[in-house]
Formats: sequence, structure tokens, C-alpha cells
Amino acid sequence: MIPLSHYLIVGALLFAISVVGIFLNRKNLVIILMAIELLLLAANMNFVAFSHYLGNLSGQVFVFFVLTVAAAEAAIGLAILIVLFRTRGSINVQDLDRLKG
Amino acid sequence: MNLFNEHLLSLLIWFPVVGGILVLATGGDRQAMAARWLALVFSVVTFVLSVPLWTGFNRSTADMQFVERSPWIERFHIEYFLGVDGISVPLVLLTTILTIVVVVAGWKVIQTRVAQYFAAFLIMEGLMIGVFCALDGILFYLFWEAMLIPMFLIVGVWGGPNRVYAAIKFFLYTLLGSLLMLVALLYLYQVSERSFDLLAFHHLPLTGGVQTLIFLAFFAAFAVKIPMVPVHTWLPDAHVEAPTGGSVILAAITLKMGAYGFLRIAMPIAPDAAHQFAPLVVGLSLLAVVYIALIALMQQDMKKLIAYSSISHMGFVTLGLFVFETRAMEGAIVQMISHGFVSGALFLCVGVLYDRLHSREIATYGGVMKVMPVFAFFMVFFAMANAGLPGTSGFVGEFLVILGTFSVNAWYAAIAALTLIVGAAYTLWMVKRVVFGEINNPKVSELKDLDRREFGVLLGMALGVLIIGIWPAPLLDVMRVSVDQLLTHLAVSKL
Amino acid sequence: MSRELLYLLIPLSCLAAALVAGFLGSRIGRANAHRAAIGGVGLAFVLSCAVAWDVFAGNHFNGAVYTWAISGGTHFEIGFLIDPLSAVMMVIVTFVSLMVHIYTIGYMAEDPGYTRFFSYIALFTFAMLMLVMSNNFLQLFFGWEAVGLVSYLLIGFWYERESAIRANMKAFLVNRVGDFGFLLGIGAVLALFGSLDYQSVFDAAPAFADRTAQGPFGSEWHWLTLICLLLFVGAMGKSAQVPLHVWLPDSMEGPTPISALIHAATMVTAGIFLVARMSPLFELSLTALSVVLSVGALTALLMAFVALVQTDIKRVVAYSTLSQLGYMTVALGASAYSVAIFHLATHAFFKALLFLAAGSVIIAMHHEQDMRRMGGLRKVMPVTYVTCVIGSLALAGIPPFAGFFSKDAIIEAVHYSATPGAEFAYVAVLIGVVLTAFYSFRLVFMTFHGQGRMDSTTREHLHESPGVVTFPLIALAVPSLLAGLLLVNVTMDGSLFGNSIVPGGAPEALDMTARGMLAHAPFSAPFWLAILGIAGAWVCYLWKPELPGKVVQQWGGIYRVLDKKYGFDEFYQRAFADGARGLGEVLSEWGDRRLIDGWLVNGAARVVARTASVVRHVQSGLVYHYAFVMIIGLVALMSWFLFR
Amino acid sequence: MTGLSTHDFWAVAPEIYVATLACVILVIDLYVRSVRPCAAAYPLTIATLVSAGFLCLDGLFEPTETVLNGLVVRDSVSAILKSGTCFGTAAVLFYARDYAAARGLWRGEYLVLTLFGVVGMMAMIGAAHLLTLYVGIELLALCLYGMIAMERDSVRAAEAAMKYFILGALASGVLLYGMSLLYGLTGSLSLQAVSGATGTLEVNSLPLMLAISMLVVGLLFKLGAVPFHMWVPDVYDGSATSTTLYLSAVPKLAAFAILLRLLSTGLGEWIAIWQDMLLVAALGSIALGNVVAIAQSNIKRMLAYSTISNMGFLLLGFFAGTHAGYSAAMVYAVIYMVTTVAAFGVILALSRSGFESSDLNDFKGLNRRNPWLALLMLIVMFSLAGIPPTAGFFAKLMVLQAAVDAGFVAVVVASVILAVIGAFYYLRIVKLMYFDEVEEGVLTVSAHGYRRSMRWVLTVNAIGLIAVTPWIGNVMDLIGRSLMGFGLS
Amino acid sequence: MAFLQIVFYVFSTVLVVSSTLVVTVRNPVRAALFLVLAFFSAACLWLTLEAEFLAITLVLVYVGAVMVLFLFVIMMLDIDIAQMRAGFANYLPLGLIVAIIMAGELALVMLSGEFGDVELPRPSGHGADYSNTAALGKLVYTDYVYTFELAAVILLVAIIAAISLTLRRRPETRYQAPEEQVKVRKEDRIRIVKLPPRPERRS
Repeated sequence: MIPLSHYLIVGALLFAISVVGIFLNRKNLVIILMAIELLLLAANMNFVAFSHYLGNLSGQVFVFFVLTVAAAEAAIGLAILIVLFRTRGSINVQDLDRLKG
Repeated sequence: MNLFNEHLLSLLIWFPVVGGILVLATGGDRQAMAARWLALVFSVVTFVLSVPLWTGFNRSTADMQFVERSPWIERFHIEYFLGVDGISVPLVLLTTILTIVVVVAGWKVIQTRVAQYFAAFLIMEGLMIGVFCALDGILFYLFWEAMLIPMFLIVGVWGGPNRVYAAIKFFLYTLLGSLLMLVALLYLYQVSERSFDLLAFHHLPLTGGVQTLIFLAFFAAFAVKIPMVPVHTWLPDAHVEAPTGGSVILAAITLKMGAYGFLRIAMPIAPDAAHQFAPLVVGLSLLAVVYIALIALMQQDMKKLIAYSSISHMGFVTLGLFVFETRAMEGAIVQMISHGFVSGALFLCVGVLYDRLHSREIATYGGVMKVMPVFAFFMVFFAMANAGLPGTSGFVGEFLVILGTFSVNAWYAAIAALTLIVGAAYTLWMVKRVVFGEINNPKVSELKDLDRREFGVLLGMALGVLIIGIWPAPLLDVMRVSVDQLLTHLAVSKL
Repeated sequence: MSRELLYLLIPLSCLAAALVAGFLGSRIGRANAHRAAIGGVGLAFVLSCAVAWDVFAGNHFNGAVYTWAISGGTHFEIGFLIDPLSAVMMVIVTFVSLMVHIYTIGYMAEDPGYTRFFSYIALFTFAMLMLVMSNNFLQLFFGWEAVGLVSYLLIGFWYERESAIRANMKAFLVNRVGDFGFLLGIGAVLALFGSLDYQSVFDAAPAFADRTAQGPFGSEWHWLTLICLLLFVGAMGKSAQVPLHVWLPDSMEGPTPISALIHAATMVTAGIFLVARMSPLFELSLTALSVVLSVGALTALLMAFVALVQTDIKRVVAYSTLSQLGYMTVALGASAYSVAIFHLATHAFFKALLFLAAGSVIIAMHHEQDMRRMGGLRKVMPVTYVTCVIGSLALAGIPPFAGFFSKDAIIEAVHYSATPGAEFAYVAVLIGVVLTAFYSFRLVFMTFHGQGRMDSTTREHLHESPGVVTFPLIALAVPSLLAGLLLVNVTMDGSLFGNSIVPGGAPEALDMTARGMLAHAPFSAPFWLAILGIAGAWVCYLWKPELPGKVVQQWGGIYRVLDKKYGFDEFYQRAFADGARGLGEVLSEWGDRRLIDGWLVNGAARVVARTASVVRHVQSGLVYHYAFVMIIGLVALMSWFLFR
Repeated sequence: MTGLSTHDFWAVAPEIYVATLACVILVIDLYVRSVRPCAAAYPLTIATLVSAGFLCLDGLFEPTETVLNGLVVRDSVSAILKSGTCFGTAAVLFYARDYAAARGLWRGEYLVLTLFGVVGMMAMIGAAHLLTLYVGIELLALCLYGMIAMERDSVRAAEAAMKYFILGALASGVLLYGMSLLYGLTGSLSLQAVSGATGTLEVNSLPLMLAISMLVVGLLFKLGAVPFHMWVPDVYDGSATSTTLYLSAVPKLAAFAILLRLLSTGLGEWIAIWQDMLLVAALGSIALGNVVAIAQSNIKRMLAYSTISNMGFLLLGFFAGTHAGYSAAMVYAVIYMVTTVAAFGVILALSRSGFESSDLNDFKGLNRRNPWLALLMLIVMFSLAGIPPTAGFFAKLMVLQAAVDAGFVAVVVASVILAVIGAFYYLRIVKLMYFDEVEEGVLTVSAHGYRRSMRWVLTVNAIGLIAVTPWIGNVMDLIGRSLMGFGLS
Repeated sequence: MAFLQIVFYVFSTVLVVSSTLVVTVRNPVRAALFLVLAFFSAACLWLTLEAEFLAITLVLVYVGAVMVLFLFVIMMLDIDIAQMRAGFANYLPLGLIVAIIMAGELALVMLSGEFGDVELPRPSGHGADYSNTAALGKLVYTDYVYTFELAAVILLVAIIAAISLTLRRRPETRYQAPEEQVKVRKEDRIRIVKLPPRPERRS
């Protein structure tokens, strides 16, 4: 039987990968948006695993909402990306440096 | 009449504040004359209102009088608690008198933002009276800090070329000290089972370590305000840059708030710590007397010189407070009042010159006596009062402090008495270079003597100085019982 | 009229005169101003005489006028002690003052500050009267400082002269050094006795004679010695004793009338008066007396030497004053208080006279003060000449002039004194006699005899001074001639001062009556020494005028020391004035500006500002940095929980 | 599963009301076109917010109850905070109007997003369940992303939106991860149930600590506390001032609410775990905010750092975990909101089309140009600095008192020293307005360059900070009473 | 239950690898595709946890909608791939260290405490008529109806925001308005202004 912790470790790895993806990324913002999706997936993985382990459906309900939110987030994130691209002409992360100090 | 007496202190605090707001409402400089007159009326009426405080004061009790007490922030047991005793009454009167002086002194000099100028002073008057009357810790703190705002503006808006630095330095210096005081008050609130009653704090049992910390916190606030060496450097800057009225109020009243804080708060709350730190405070006071006097000697700027002299004189006050001797303490309080008049008057004198030539440099002047004999008379008179000449108020305080100190420790007294020499040295050297001598500057030869307004103001100050100098008994009578009671309180250890 | 009112009226009439002349002077005109002043002081003089009469009829008074303040259980009062000592002082003060007032009308006639001057000297009279009439230390100190103030104002009367305003500041500050001790003395008195009232202090003093205080390094001090020494420091300042004498010669920058009044006759003797007043205390401390004696002897001797080389006519008289003050102090040290006051009285007359005479000469010489440009004035100014000679004879101690009696009494008192140091003092005063006679007559000879050395225009305008000037000269010449003769008996038998001064003075063995002293004079050393001095002056300045030059060449080193007044001035200037300023400069620059403001205050601000400008670069604007910081924060939290 | 009654829905009536009307406004705005933008939408929005504000107050001081199957709690705290949110937002929109109109932001969608944001905040405030909390947070966050980016021609706004989006998503990811762990540990998502699981868990259980620290990280991010503050200055700076005003002021109430719900209601028993974190964050925020603000030359950025330090103070009250501390923090949040609204109100009043008035130098000589605005700004600045007699002082007073009471005197001393540093930059604004003269070339704004009604509202807003002093006790009392059920003692 | 274990390990490996590739590959299109793979693997993992509805939703919503959106945007923006590698290597070590620390610590936590040695319950426990979808639906529409409504609002917000951000009426584009042109009158075209004589001010 697969222990709970294995699912959790998969979640943790996803979490770590996505986080690293966010701060290590020197490429374009799209990747960061994807990393964010992965981040949410990591949490979802936990929720589903716990839900199963606890025999309690609220975890799955939570995941359901997270998925909704993630979709909405993706939509808005991409919309902002487009706005940014229109004004700035680039979606390079390193070009995002007008505001500082 | 009874109702009047019961709310006299509130009236004294809020009447000028309301006056200030009204003055502010006169608006731009087009109605400058209205602002001036309104300010004058309000300051004079406030003074008149403060007279019953003196006449109706019961000199035979150390209890608080004219007490007003009502709950304010019940959740924190903060009360609107006012009252005066023999120590605060003279200070309140000093405030009301000097505000009139300041208003009159600023009559013509201030030509821009007139309403704001006078409003700031009136509001500050109310707040300063509040400091001297508040018996609730937070109320006290409120007035104490709120006063910074108008003073900050006065220095910054109407001040000299380096006013920004001076104003900010003044503000931050004071703020740092006062915030530590706030922490101490909060701590006391906790220890005292939830009360901010300053009088109750007096009887709060506190252990030695706690007293030490609390005393240090208060010390930070009051020492900065007085100011004591080495936290005095805001004062020369602020005094120099402030407009004449600002310098007068700063020197005459706000410095006293620090000493008043020691008397009303720091010492009675932490008597053992006060005794414990007495050598330090006395040491700093003596340092102020000598070190600052030497520095004053070297100043090229009249206002700076007087500012340093203020520090030196306030050293006498702290010395008098911390030898725990009746005469010394009474002397210190008299010195507070006297210094209000003397240094205020000296700043007015410098102001008179500054208004004419726009220079505070000693080197600009010389031979002023030739063209401004009346002014020279006043200047020499106040200089002598500053040097502590008998017959002037400056003498009374120094005399009593030295006498009182001598009976405690002759060496302290000996060092303090050095002020007779050094104090005279820097004051007279300035007088020599400004008032006497030949006229080297052609501009000086065109100076006009005092006009009627300036004459009246200086005459008033001179009378104050003389009356206290020749007959200080009434002043001492007012404070005697309170001081005795305080010393009795201080003599009993809380441990 | 009650006595108290009478007493009160004496100083207050002077004060009123001062106020009228000072504040209304410009309105009421010069003549009215001097009338008011003279009227006030004249009234005071008359009343003082009446009071003196009353006192010698046995009516003493000691009482308060009003309570100045009550503090710490002590009543500080303003009050009067009217006894023979104060009565004598009052008469002297008001008389000399009146004379000076009158003299001033002539002397200051041309001066624009005429009314101011009258105001000052009337105020001075008021202050001096308050000083001598006081019955307590507080008021004494008040008068003490007030005379100092007026002295300051008067020395700097010609405020446009740099030298004058330097001198007045110097005078004030040196006096303050004395006052420093004085004030501490008062503090000590209060601490020991709990009162500042003379009578209660004197009454209590014997009981405290053995009370000691812990001094530094484990030494033990008698409280009374301490008090007396501290008070004597005050006296040294005011009475210009070495080493606090430096202000007095410089004070000659003031107009001559005040040199006469303040810096010769009255104010400078306040120190003598003080010690005499405090005689019940000083009597209880032999140490203090010894110090007094030594200081006095030193002053008498050293200053007399300096007087020898002065060329400024007023300075000669000034150094002579210093020397004579030394004599008085010596007398005090020898416990001969009444003798000191006696000398004080006679000295007041003849020294005022000498100053006024010098002033008269100066008027005639159009404010030329250098004796080397004078000479032969005898013929032009007979009145001045005669009065000046009388004054000089009195000063030199030639019988039967006033100075003879008082000075002889001092010398005898010292001779027989048991105070430690009396031997030295005796020698000093004896040498002083020769020197005094020498420099007094040097002045007379250089000024009035020989050839005129002034330029021709001055010579043509020489004339005797007007009546208002000569009248005071004559009026002062009379007591200079007679005061000794009249007073010596009553002084010596103790009937003059009664118990207002602790008895003491000449030993009983000596015949200290006028007749006895006159008879004894030709067989005593002082007389012949004085003659020797006069003869020496005659030799040097009339018979062989080239002799002084040779002496100076021969003894150049000594001359220079004397000419530099032993270097006191220079030393004080360097050590104290420049020292304090230098120290102030250093402290101001390094202490306040650099250390406190530069390092601590602005340094803190700089540190904050620098931190801010560094830390703000963490806010790089790059989103992955932001994310990185957040993650680091998270990882740090996790690690902390894992490994704590 | 329980049936739901009207009573349950009455508890969320304000949310429903606002959300419904937001939809209505959205539709109306599409059809009502006139010369002025939002001619119909704007008054409707204001009316909605004001009426919702009053609606929220219904049931104030009724006993606390959990409704909607444990999703929402209905208590006095939420009544006050929701009401404050509505009124605050109304004020924000009122101030923002001219500014936003001048920049083409004044569109129906902008208002609708604002309203939905309010719904999100109200959801956060009333949350009794992790899910409500999360959904509320996300709703607000999405509205804010949209609003910031809505200034479409501005590079800065787009950049700000992107940064906010990325970091916000990261933070909510972390928060979510923490929630999942908490769920796994306690088997429940309801805060009540979470705190009920106290006994079954060891205090030093690593997963619990991790869960709590992740939750705290998420919360600290929302507050903008160090070290999760990096978004604050950039977002404040880059957004249009009207948006900055909205996102800097109003959400602080909701942020306080989730802090309270999560840490006090949910994790109150594990205070030992989160207390130190909050303490470090509080001191760090006060230090960093105050210090770095000094180096700023842009007032929006400066206020951003000021926000960071103020949130530090809020946490300082909070971390003690006492009732007094919570009251202090809540009073702080309310007063902070009012003050910030006034501060940005002045900035907005000074701004013109094409002129941002966001540089500090734009304030030079304001006292000459417009003394009244200068006075108002002065009051606001002193209130932010915590100088009496302004409300800001009392806020700080309460916070410090709570911390002292809890025995953290040293912390308090450190924070007041840092507050002195902070006072400097507030003073600098006063200095610019009062001490300096107008610089040549700076656009001068006349006294009546802004709407008269705005002048009045601003006056009430700013003067209120002083005028409230005599009654400040009542405010404290009200809030203290509302928090009756919270806190250790 | 070896099969389940095999499924688990296979899909989790695929999941981890593909998500690593998502954040590391150069080409965003590939990244998107790897993301699809990751989501797909995750869905499979969820199936092993009996979360059938969510697994299907994940595939439908993400693989079907969100990823398409991503790809659409990537294509639309036409991003230059070549410039995107700069600086990556410099930060790699530090980033890796942090990542490893974090992953290690997380794993440590997951293996300790309450989660340490817990075996998941056997699958089943539910009858054949059990529908995960129905159970979830019941919960969502009853217990969680409030949050469900809020989620709806979120979606609405996303719609409004996305549209208002991206819908763009280009101001520079000029349109004809024929009805206006037809209705035009003289007064609209010409305005007669009376100019009072104004003396010129010379400075």
C-alpha cells in the first residue's frame, strides 16, 4: 500500500519545483504563470491525498474551488500579460524593473 | 463664580486653543491686522483669566487645587484630570504672561502667514498650560507631544536659514525622549493596576530595578527637554533658527517643562532611583554650568550664545532639584521662572537688533549704545540679570541653589558657583562687543532706538525681573508647601 | 520721624536721585539732573551725620525692613544694622560722594554722558550705603555686587574706548572671582549657622569654634577658618589684594571722579569693612588672620614698588591705593580692626583728595595724564598744588597729617602682633613707608616742580581749575589734615567703635594718643623712613634728574619686572582669558560640534540614511528577487522550526 | 448537512446585496451612456456602498453565531469591519473620481471590480472556514489585479499588476499549501473545528508548525509585512493613485480580520508557534519600513513603506494574543485606514490630468498655494507618525500598551526608537509643505482646483483625526466590546 | 496492490520530471505541453485516490481549456525564444540549493509527526452506486453553497477583468458615422465668434 507520505512528498516536490520555477526563472512570464499553476497543483495534491486518507470529502470540495480559482487566475494573469506586452513590448522577466528602490 | 473656579484650568487650556483656531480662520495675510488684534485679545484675556489662579490659590496646602476630574477614555482609565499646586501655578502664569509678550513682539516683524504664526502661539499656549496642569499620564503626554507640532512649524516656517535642520532636529530629539517616557507611563499603568493617575503613581510601590528603568525613561524625555548635557545640541540650533517669539517661548517655557517633569513625575515616582542617579544628574548639571559656559564664551552668534547660556542656567535648575534640599529646590523653581523672563528678554533684545540689521553675528555690531541708548540700557540690564546680579531675578535662583547645595555638598556648590565667573564672562563679553565699543559698521550708525512697542515689551520683562529680584517672597510662598511636601515624599524610600 | 524711616531714607534718597538723573535726565536737563543727584546725596550726607550723632549718643539699631524671602526655614531679610562702624562708614561714604558729585560738575562739564554719570554715582552711593548698613550677609552681598555693577558701568563710562571696556570687564570678572569665594562663604555661614543675620551668627560663632569639616586628602578644616578664608577671598577681590589686584590699576580708565570715589575712597575699602565687620569670626581663626596678614603685607610691599615706576599720574595714585589697602589688610591681620578702619577713614580723605587733585591737573592738561609731560604746575595751579601736597604728606605719614596716625598705629600694631607672619609684615610695612614717601613726592615733584615739559599750546592754556573743582579739594584737604588728630584718641581707646568691632589693636603698653604719638614720632623708625623717602624723591627728581635714568639702566631687569607689574596681567590673560577661550573653542568644536552633533546626532542620522539607501537596493525591481526573498523567509522559518 | 434558513442568508445579506447590485450596475453602465463616464454607475455605486455600510451594522452586538454550515461567522467584529470596508470604499471612490476620470479609468468595470472587491473583503471578514477565507482572498486579489492593470496605457501599472499577480499567487499558493496541511492534521476546514483539535495534536509537531508557518506567511504577505513586503512599494508606486488608495487602505481591515479569524479563532491555542513569527515580522516591518521610507522621493512609495511600518505596529498589537492586543490592532487598522484614505485624498486632490503630484517635491510650498490642504495633510502626517492629539497617536498608544501589558517592554522600546526614525519622513512632508517655497516650473494648483464637495469630505476626514480625540474612548470601547470573545485574557 | 503502486510511482515520476521540465525548458510551447503532461499525470494520481471527478475536471479544465489559453497567448505574443536563457546559469546553483533545502525539509516534515507512517486506507469502502461526482455535487450545492456563489463571482470577475483588460477600442482608428453626416447643419460647421478688440500687451 502506498503510504500517505508518498503522496505528500510528491506534493512537496511539486511545491519546491514550482517555487524554484518562480524565482529562478529569467525567461518569460508565461513560464512563471505555469509555475503558479503547478504550485496550486501541489496544494491540490495534498488536499486530495488528505481527503482520501481522512475519508472526508471537504478536501475534494476545496480542490474543486481551487481549480476554479486557478482558472480565473490564469485568465487574469494572461490578460495582464497581454497588457504588459502591449505597453512594454516584452514579457521578459528581467525587463520588469521600472519600479524599484 | 464657583463654576468658574471649577473649570478655570480647562478654560485656561482651551480658551487660547480656540482663540488660535479663530485666528487661523482669519485666513490670509490680507486680514493680518485682524489676526494680530485677535491674538492679542485672546492672549490678554487668557492672562486675565490666569490671575485668579494666583489670587485664589490656597498657599497653605500641598494638595492639588482647581481640580477637574472626569473620565475620558474609560477603557484605559484615562481621565481628564487637571489640577495645580504651588509648583505649577507660577509656571502657568509665566506662560500666560510670556504669550502676551510674544504676541506683541511679533506684531510687526511677522509679515507673512501672520494668522498662522499667531495661531501657532496661541495653540501652543493652551498646550503648555495643559502640560503644567495635567495630572493624568496620558493627558500630560498628549499636551507634551502636541506642543511639538506648533513649535516645529514656528521654527520651520518663520525661522532662519538653517531652520529645516533645526526644526527637524528639535522634533526628533524630543520625540525620542518622549516616546521612552510613554513606554514608562504604559509600564506604570500596568503596574498600578490600570491607572494613569500621576498622583497615584507617586505612591506606587516599585522595586529598585524597576525604578531605575522608569527613571531612565523619564530622564530621557526630560533631560532632552531641559536640556542637559550631552543631549543639548538641539537647543542652540532651534533657538538660533527660530523667530524671536519662538526662541522666547522655547527658552522661557518649553525648557521648564523638562524640569517640571522631573518635579512632578520622575522624582516622586521613582524617588530611590532619583537618589541613586542624583550624582549623575548633579554631575551633568555641573558639567552644564562649566562646559557649556565655556562653549558659550566662544559663540559668534548672539542667539547661540544666549541659547548656551540657557543650557547652563538650566543646569542650575537640575542641580537644585537633585540635591534634595528645600532651598535648592525652591531656588531651582525660582530659577525656572526667572530664566523665563531673563532669557526671554535677551532673545527679545537680539530680536530687536535682528529686525533692524538681519544679523545675529556679534561681529556685525559694536557701539550700539551710541545710537540706541535705551536699548543698550535694557540689554545691559538683562545681561546683568543673566549673570545673576543681586536685585534681579537671576540672582535669587542661583543664590538659593548655591546655598542649598552648599549645605549638602560644598564641592558641588563650589563648582556651581563658578558660574559667577564664567556666566559673567560670556554675557559681558557679548555685551562688550555688541553694546559698547566704537561703531565699526556704518549700518549700525543708522540704527533707530526702540519704538514704543518694543520698549513696552522690554519694560514689562524688566519689571518682572526686578520684582522677582527684589521681593521673591510671594513667589516662594506659593511653592513652599508643595516643595516641602515633595521633599518629604522624596525622603521616604519606596523600597 | 521714626529711626527706621530715617535709615531707609538715606539710601533711598540716593536711589531716587539716581533714578531721576538716569531716566529723566534727558527731559529735565543737565543742571536739574545734577541738582537732583547732589540734592539726594547731600540729604543722605546730612542724615548720615544725624545718624552718626545719634549712634554715638548710644542708639544702636538692628532690625529688618522687609522679608526678602523665606526658604527652607530661613528668613532672608533686608535690614539695617546701625552701629558705630556703619555710622562711620556712612559718613565717609556720603561725604566723599558728595564732594565727588560737586567736583563732577566741573570735571564732566563737557561730557555728553553728563546725566548718566550723575545717575551712576548716585546709584553707587545707594549701593555702598546698602552694603555698609546691612545687618545680614544677603544684603551685604547685594550691595557688594551692586557696587561692582556700578564700578563696571563707570569704568566703561567712555564706552567707545576699547581700553575702557576692556578694563571694566576685567574689573567685573576679577571681582567675580572674589565674589565666588564670598558667595561660598555665605553658603558656608548658612550651612553652619542656619542664619545669615550678623548678630545671630556672631552670637553663635564661639560655640562653633571647634567644629571641623572634612577637607580633601583627609585634611581637617575648622569651619570658621573656612568661612573666614572664603569671605576674605571676596574681600581680596573688592579690596584688590594680591593676586586679585589686577583690575584696580586698569580701572583708571574711568573718569577721575570715580577713581576718587570708588577706586580709592569707598568701594575698594569694602573688603576692609567686611573683615572688620566679621571681626568676631576672624578673631576665632588664627589661620585666617595669618593669611590676611600675609596677603596684606605682600600687597603693601609689591604694589608700592610698582608705583615707583609708573608715569601715568593716576596710576601712581592707583598703585599707592593698592599699597595702602595692603596696609589696612595688614592691620586686620594683626587683629587691629579699628586701626584698619581708622586708616580706611583717613585714607578715604587723602586719597580722594589726591585723585581729585590729579583730576584737576588732568583737566588743566587737557586730559594728558603722563607725568613726563608735566612739571612746574605749582605756579599756575596753586590750590591744586597745596591740596596735593597736603594729601601727599598725609599719604607719606608725616605728622601731624591724618595718614601719620593711622599708619603709625598699623606699624605699631604689627610690631606687637602675635599673628603668625607678623615679622615679615613688619618689615614689609616699614619698607613700604620709604617707598610711599618716595613715590608720593615723585608725583608732586614731577608734576608741580621743575620745568614744564608740556607742549606750548597746552602751556598757554594752563589755568587753575574752577571753583566746583577746587572746592572739594579744599573740603577734603581739611580732614586729610585733621582727621587723624581728631580721631586717633577715640579710635585707640575703643570708644569710637564700641563693640561693633572686636576690640584689639595697639598693645596697651604703647601710648596711642595723639599727643603720645606726636611726641614719639621723632624717635621712631617710620618717621625717618618717610623723610628718607621724600629726600630720595627730591634727589632723584629735582636735584639730579638724570639719576633715575641711570638707575633704570643699571637695574634694567628689576625695572622691567616692575614695569610689567610682575607679569600678573600677562599671566592672567594667557592662562585664564585666552585659556578659557581656547578651551571653549576646543570644546565647542570637538565636544559639541564634532562629537555630539557630528558623531552621535548627525552620525545616527547618517547611519540611518545610509542604511536606507543601501537597503532600498534590495528592492531591485526584479520580481524573481522578490520571490526569492519570500522563499528565503519561508525556508528560514521552516529551518528554524526544524532545527531549533 | 443541515438545512439553510433565511437567517443564514441574512448573515451574508450585505455580500449578496453588494454582489447583486454590482451586476446590476455592470449592466446599467453598458446601456446608460452619457457625456460623463459612469454618470449612472457612480452614484449607484456610492449609494450601494453607503447603504451596504448601514446594512452591515444590523445586528451589531448580537450574540456571535456561525451560519451557513459553519462557513460564515456573524459577530460584532464583522459588522464593524464590513461596515468600515463599505464606507471606506465609498470614500475612496469619492476621492478617486476626478483623478480616475482624467486617466480614462473611470469606467463601469472599474467600479464593478471595486464592488466585487468589497464582496471579497466582506467574505474574508466573515470567514469562519478556510474555504471562505481562501475564496474571499482570491476574489479580492483578482479584483485588485484587474483594477491595477486597468490603466492600460501605463507601463508602470502593467508592471505593478504583473508583480502583484505573481507574488500574490505565490503567497496564496503557500497559504493554500498550509491550509492543506492543516486540513490533513485536523481533518477539518472549519476554524472552529481546527481549534477544537487542540488536544489531539502535539504542540511541537513538525507538520503543524509547518502548516502554521505557511499560513502566517500567507497572511503576512497580505499585510505586507517583512519579509513578504516586497510587492508593496512597487504596487503602490505603479498603480494609478486612485487604485493605490483603494488597495492600500481598505483591505487592511480585511487583512486584520483574517489574521484574527485564522490566528485567534483557528490557531489561538498554538500561539506559542506563531507569536515569535509575528514578533520578528513586526519588528522587521517597523525597522525596514521606517528606514527605507527615508530614502524615497516619491510620496506613493514613501507611503508604501509607511504602510509596511504601520502594519508592523498592527502586528505588534496582535502578536501578544491578548484581548487588549486584538482591540489595539483593530483600532489601529481602522484608524490607519481613515488616515491613509485622507493622505491619498490629498494627493488625489492635488493631482491633475497629466500631473501626478506623486513626487515629494510637488508638495513644496503647498502652504502657500493652498493652506487648507496643507493643514489637512499636516494632520494626516502627524497622525501617521503617531503624534498626539491625532487619532494615530491613540492607535499607537493602544498597541504599545497591549505589548507592554503582555510583558514585551524591550520590544516596545525598540519599536518606539524606530518610530522616531519614521517620524522623520512624515516631518519631511510637512517641511516641504510649510518650510519650502514653490519651485519654479512645478505646476501650481489653485485653491479650487478640485471639487468643492471633495474639499468638504477631505476636511471631515482629516479634521476628524483630531476631532475624534474627546470621543476616542468610545471608539476604543466599541471595538473592544466587539472583540469580547477573542484573546487570551 | 502492486499495480496501484506501480501506477503511483510511474505517474509520480512522470509528474515530477515533466514539471521540472516545465520550469526549465527553453521553449514556452514545450513548457506548456509538459504542463499538460504534468496535469495529466496528476489526474492519474488522483484517480488512485478515488477522486474521479476532480481527476476528470483537471483534465477537462486544464488540459482542455487553460492550457489552450496558454498556448494561444504564447502563439499570439510570438515570443523570441533565443534571448531567454541569459542569466539562468548564474543563479542556478543558489536556486538549486534553496530548492533542495526546501524540498528536503518538506519531505522531512512529511515523513515525521502525524504523517510519518500512515498507510492510506484501502480503496473501496464505497458501494458500486457511489458516485464521487454526486457526493461532491451534493456538498457543493448545500454545505458550500455560499462559497460556490463566491466562486461564481470570481469567475465573473475574471471575465470582466480579462475583457476589460484586453478588449481594446483603438482610439486612433477612425470610424464613419453616416447618420451624423446626414444630419449635419450649417450651424454645426460654422461658428461665428465676436472678438472684442484686445490691446496687445507688451512686456
